[in-house]
Amino acid sequence: MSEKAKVAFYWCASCGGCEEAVVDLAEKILEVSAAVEIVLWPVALDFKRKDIEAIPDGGIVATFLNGAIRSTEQEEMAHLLRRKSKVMVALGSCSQLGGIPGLANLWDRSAILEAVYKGSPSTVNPEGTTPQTAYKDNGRTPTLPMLYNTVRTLDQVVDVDYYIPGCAPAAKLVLDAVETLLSGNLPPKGTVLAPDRALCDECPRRDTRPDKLELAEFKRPHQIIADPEKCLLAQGLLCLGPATRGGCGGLCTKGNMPCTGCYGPTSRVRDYGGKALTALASIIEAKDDTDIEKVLAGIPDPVGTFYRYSLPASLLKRKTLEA
Amino acid sequence: MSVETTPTRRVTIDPITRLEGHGKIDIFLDDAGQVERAYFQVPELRGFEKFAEGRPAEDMPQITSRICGVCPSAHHMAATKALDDLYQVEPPPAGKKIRELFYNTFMAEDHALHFYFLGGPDFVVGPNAPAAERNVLGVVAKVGLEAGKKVIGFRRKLRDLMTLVGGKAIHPVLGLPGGVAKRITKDDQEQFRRVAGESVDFCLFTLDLFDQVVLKNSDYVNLIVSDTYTHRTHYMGTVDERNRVNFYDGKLRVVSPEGKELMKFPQNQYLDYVAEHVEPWSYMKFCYLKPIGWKGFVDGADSGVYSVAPLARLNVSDGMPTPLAQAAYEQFFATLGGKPVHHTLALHWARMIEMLCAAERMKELAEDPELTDPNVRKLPTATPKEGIGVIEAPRGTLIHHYQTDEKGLIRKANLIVATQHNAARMAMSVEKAAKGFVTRDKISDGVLNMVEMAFRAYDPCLGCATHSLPGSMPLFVRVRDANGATTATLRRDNDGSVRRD
Amino acid sequence: MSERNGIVRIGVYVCHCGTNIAAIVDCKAVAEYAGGLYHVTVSRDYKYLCSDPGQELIRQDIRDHKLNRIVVASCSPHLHEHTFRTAAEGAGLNAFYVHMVNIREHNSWVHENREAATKKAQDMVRAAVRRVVFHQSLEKVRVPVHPDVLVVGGGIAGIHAALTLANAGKKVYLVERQPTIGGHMAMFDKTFPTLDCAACILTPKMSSVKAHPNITLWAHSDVTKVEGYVGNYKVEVARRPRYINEDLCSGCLECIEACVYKEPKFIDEFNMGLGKRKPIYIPFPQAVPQMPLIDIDTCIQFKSGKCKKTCVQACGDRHAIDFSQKEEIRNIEVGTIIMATGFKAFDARRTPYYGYGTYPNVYTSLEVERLVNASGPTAGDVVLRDGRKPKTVGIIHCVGSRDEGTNRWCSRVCCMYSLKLAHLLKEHTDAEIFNFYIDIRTPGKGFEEFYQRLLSEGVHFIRGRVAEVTDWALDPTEENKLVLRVEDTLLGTVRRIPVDMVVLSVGIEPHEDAQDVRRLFNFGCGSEGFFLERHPKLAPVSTFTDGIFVAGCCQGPKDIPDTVAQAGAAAAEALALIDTGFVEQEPNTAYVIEDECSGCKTCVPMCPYSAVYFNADTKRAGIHQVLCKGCGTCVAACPSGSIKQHLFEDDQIFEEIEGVLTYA
Amino acid sequence: MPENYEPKIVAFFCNWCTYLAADLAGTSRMKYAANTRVIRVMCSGRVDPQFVLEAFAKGADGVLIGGCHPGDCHYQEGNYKALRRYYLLKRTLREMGIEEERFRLEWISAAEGDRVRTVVNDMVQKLRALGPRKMNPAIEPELEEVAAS
Repeated sequence: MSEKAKVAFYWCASCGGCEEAVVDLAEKILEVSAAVEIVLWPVALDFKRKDIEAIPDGGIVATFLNGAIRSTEQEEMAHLLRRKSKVMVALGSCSQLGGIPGLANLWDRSAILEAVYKGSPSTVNPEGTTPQTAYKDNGRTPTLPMLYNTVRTLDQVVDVDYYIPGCAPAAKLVLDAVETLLSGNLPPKGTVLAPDRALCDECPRRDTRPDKLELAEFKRPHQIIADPEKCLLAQGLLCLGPATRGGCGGLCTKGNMPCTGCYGPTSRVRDYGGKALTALASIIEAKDDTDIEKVLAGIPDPVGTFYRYSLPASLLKRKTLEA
Repeated sequence: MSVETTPTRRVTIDPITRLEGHGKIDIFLDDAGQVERAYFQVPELRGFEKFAEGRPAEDMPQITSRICGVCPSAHHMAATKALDDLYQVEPPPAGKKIRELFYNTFMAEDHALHFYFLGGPDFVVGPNAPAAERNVLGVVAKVGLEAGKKVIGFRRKLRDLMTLVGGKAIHPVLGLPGGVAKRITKDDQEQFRRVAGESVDFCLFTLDLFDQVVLKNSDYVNLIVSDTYTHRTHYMGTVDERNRVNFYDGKLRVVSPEGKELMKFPQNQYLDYVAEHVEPWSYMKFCYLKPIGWKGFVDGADSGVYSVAPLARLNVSDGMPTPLAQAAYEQFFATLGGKPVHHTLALHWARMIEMLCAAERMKELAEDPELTDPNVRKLPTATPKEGIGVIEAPRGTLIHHYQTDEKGLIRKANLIVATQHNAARMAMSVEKAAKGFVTRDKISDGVLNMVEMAFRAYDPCLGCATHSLPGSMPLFVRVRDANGATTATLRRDNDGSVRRD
Repeated sequence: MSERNGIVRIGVYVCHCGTNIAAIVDCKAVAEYAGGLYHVTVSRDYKYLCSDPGQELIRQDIRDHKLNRIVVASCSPHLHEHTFRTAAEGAGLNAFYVHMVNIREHNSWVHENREAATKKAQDMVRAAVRRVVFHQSLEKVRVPVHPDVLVVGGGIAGIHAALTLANAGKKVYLVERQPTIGGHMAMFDKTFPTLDCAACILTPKMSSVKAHPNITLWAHSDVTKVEGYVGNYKVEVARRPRYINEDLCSGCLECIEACVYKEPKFIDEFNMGLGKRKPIYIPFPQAVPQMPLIDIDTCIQFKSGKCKKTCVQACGDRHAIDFSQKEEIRNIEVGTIIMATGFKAFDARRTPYYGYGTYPNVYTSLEVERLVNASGPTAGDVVLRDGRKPKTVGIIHCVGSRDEGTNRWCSRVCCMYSLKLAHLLKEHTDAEIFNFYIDIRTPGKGFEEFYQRLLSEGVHFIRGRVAEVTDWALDPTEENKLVLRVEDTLLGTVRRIPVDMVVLSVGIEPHEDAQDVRRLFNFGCGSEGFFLERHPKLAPVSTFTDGIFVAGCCQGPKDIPDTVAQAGAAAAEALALIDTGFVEQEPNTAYVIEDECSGCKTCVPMCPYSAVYFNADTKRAGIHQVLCKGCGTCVAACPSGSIKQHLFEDDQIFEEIEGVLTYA
Repeated sequence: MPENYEPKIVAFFCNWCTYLAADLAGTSRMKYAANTRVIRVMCSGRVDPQFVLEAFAKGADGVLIGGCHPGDCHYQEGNYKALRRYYLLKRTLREMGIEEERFRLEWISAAEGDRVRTVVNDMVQKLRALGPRKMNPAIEPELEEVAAS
């Protein structure tokens, strides 16, 4: 056992889909578990923080951490695991880019508590109670951890060596990553362990996109019956495949739905949203201001569309709020 | 949620409160060393209700599925149904059938996951067996490698089918107002037909296994019917027009602790019947029956506390929609002394019966010739305003409720998930167990194990509960004396193992 | 980054430009500041960097300090980028390691606060220093220039340009839309201010065009397609059928004589409809090519097929007449193109208050040119449409010029030709002539003198814009007259002037299809539609499209001398290119990193020059380096960052952005 | 707002029009505010939305893009590409809490030196009125909350 390479899995603000991706290795999971010693996996195994601390710094070959950083606890665990691990791998969109929980960066903590505990129509809360980090209940003080105002990516908190993109990551990417790390010949630091070409390269519909595609209007998925063969962008749907890293094999487009960009940008791009935006805006037909505005009405939610998975990783990182 | 585990196990003792990350219990003792109060807490929140604001409604099925990676399909489908309501559009027959087929496939898969990977091991391998064996590999060892491979393979096949229809098994993309994004081809249908058949056999095999290992073991049965794990509360679940269990659609039915129908209402009237209560010591809100009101954490007919999930669904229904499941249903109530069954641990059995039901439904739908009709979607024409979608998630009733502007952008979203309906009852189970067994001088593993088992049976999805964290959370229990000093702590992890300090 | 780009050694040079910069920007402080920046080896300020010693200073530093990047903070790169690149090359450093910071035009000349200006200069220098680190060695792209030239338009401009080039031994294709060359000038009678006969000076040039061995003249033809780029244009020309075989026709014109129509009875375009012609005709006696053409709308053979074809008999065994002639497509390759497509006379119907088209005796200036012309419809005899000889004539200036309602601009020639027509009409009819003007503009050699001469000839000049022309008589003197109502702004009274004849001095407009034409050739147009020169002063006959030049009124209103001068200039520009034999292009082209490209095709429609293409075999995009003009639009569009641009790499621009914003 | 607040404007000027117009403003000795920092591009169509985002991320108070008038683009239609991106980016920025006045696209031909002056002065004056960019809420929780949890 102790001969085996130590590997750790941990989660922060995430949905657990990344773990499911690992479970989806199905039979292969037995091979993996045979090859490594998993020293930490809260979702699956018991562990003691003491045990992790007992491991000498760098004693863990690789930690796969999924989820964004949202609370004091998550940040502390990230630091501990970074210290103990030779290699830190950000697993999945939330950890790499902030993910959908990163949309919280359009507000601050108080706005979210307000919506959940006071704004909800089914909530009966006349006293306006909200959860307290330290609640005094005659002598007893049950506590809750503290949520940050801003969701951060893992590499905004600790040094990250590699990334596995996707919401959820393709099981195969996880498997390949594990094998790569065990193989010993590591790729350059900062590498995203997935193809570095945009999704179109893998999309069966690519050849149906006209060489010179210009759009008169954008369509929302519920407004048309999409042709199952033709390029979705050519049908006016907001497909972000051209701006999004491949690696999933085009699962969504095979499901006849446009790519929403969960694999994030390629290595050459600094701001995913900026490039996704240019991919669409550049091919609009309209020339005059009002016509252009009309076409753009077909993109009712730019930030939610272009930064759905990457707001915390974007150049602006979060919405600027009124002082 | 839980996944594969390795033979290595460690004792987890963790005195550091920052690691209370995933759900915890604070037990406070009085001067006499008796339990004064036990808090069952959920310590995180992501606030999807807020993220939803400003997003296009049609993106909700994909955005809300990120609430939970274990049951994304449940959120996806609830959101999709909410869109039907929002745009006042009914899917064409094939569209509806594809949704149901996909959903029942998911139900079977998820229930199997819980039984074999999460809750099951305790029973199959045995509660007192070494923790190292209380996991899926232990199950494999117990039932034999062949059967074990069958278990893992069965789940993979179902996931593959879900990918085939839904694009992705984790965070699917098939749901749109008025139907689904993609039709089913003859070849697809053929695959479904094949796997559906196998699934029914597999579910029967599983029920038989449960019968062999659990029901034939009087210790287990006594445990199940013991008072500790019994709460006389209301139950809620969705039933079809003949009051049979239906996961995808129907009316919501509430029965009293005596099993009498108390309420029956269309899903979109939930606001008149269900309300949420806020406690300052947990991020999770606690549901109760609005007409009765919040009377605190107490059971009985006068309390608004109720529960959902497999046991509740069986309790509120007059039967199962499929023959084999119906037979199992009858055996269930015959064995446990008639309806309603108040024994929390009976949830495991109820779950098996539902899994069989889902597999049978799959088979029916897979054989339906209409399934391959290319017309799978009706384009909406109405101006959106408000939409409510309700579905029976594996862990119970799931409610999505959206209000939008005329462009279909979300103004307000309200989400009530299975575990919230159960939250109050769970807190009671935990406190009851704690009060019943824990004292200053008597904090044994066994005792804490009892506490923990009361909790686990619900297969709670606290991730859903706070729209924050995944799967069924590890649980952290801490016992503090009158001065607030920690006298003992204990962790309960997803696989169900309990460790104490 | 220095590792990535080798050891970077930057030299920074801040120019005082005498006091031009130094008076506002503290050049010393800027140089000192730059000296402290990462990678900067040498930093100096100097009085005149563009001077020889200034350039030598840079060269010396490159040699002494092994500098491999140069930042020059001085004037606009449009002025001296070439200078400093050459200087660097002189010391063996690749020209493209040099970057300029504009601290004169963009700074010292537009700011007053020394502190703010100096701070701005420092920011800009810091940005440049960060930028040059990412510069790379580049080679200029050399493109050979095809020696043949295309001249579009056979007016005086086209004719002069064609002859100039042909005489210099270059092969020229002259394409004219009309059946004859000569353009508007051929319609004029005399030319101002010298009053020499237009035909006398034009027709010899016309015939030498036809005769010139180096000129291929294609009249009655249109340019239908233009592809390629400077030095290498591929042009398609459609030759419309005239139903006369050019090689067989001897130009004897007997066919016209012999036409079944004994008398001409169809509108004669050349004479502005004042005369008549036959279905088979020659536009005017001196037309070139000297050859008839058949108007199929009026020719009986074409209409009914039942004509005696007396023309064919007349032509006899030459068999030059060919009713079955079809349009012919010619494809040619040229290195340069001269646009000389001329202008359109303003349509007087757009000023209905002057009664053109309503009152027969209201004429346009061009019509009068034909009326007074000896070879015109009336053989120079000025008779009105009602047969009378005019005793009084009113000439209205600025019709369709200097007018918010029609065209804002001054057409430059109207004043002078109005004076000319006044003189000629007086000469032909001895009528009393009234000129109605806003201002008299005579900015040209001998122009003012000509104006004085007219005044002495007793022509009346009334300052004021004519309000309307009517035939309403208020008193007997106005009966059977056209009355011009005008405010005499000198007398300050409204006057009514009755006349027999009104002449509208119509202005100069771009052709209706000017926009289509410039798009066909792909160069710029001003908002009013005249072709846009590259620089109003320094490059008046160049366009922003290399290898395409403009001459004459297609670029803007002008008189014959200016037109001819421009034509010569355009020819000279073309010659310069041809004789150099090649053009050097700025190597700022975009390029695709094939291995990174996903083949999403977003870039393909970005390129107006079809430089970006999708390779169906490799499923990747590619860019033809010679076709790329370096705009970078495809680079900004590439969603996966797989297209890059020399001299404007993303990294370089990001460094500039961060450079100007870093507070230091 | 600080007494001596001077907004910083990153300006992307097309080489063929606005950059030349700025040169012309210089040769004509027109005076305008010293708040712009001009970055030369060959065409407004080269301006990648990332450049604008980077500028704002690095603390620019405003971003100005100068291109050729519609129909006059030196590369025929690059300015239209810029225009389309501008409108979408402007809306995106607005939703990210960046005021509209902070991001401008102007058509300024090589002949319009005076327009450079008026546009820059106008923008500087508007940005002064707006004041410095607002601060984001702190990532860190309030101290007592840390203590509590």
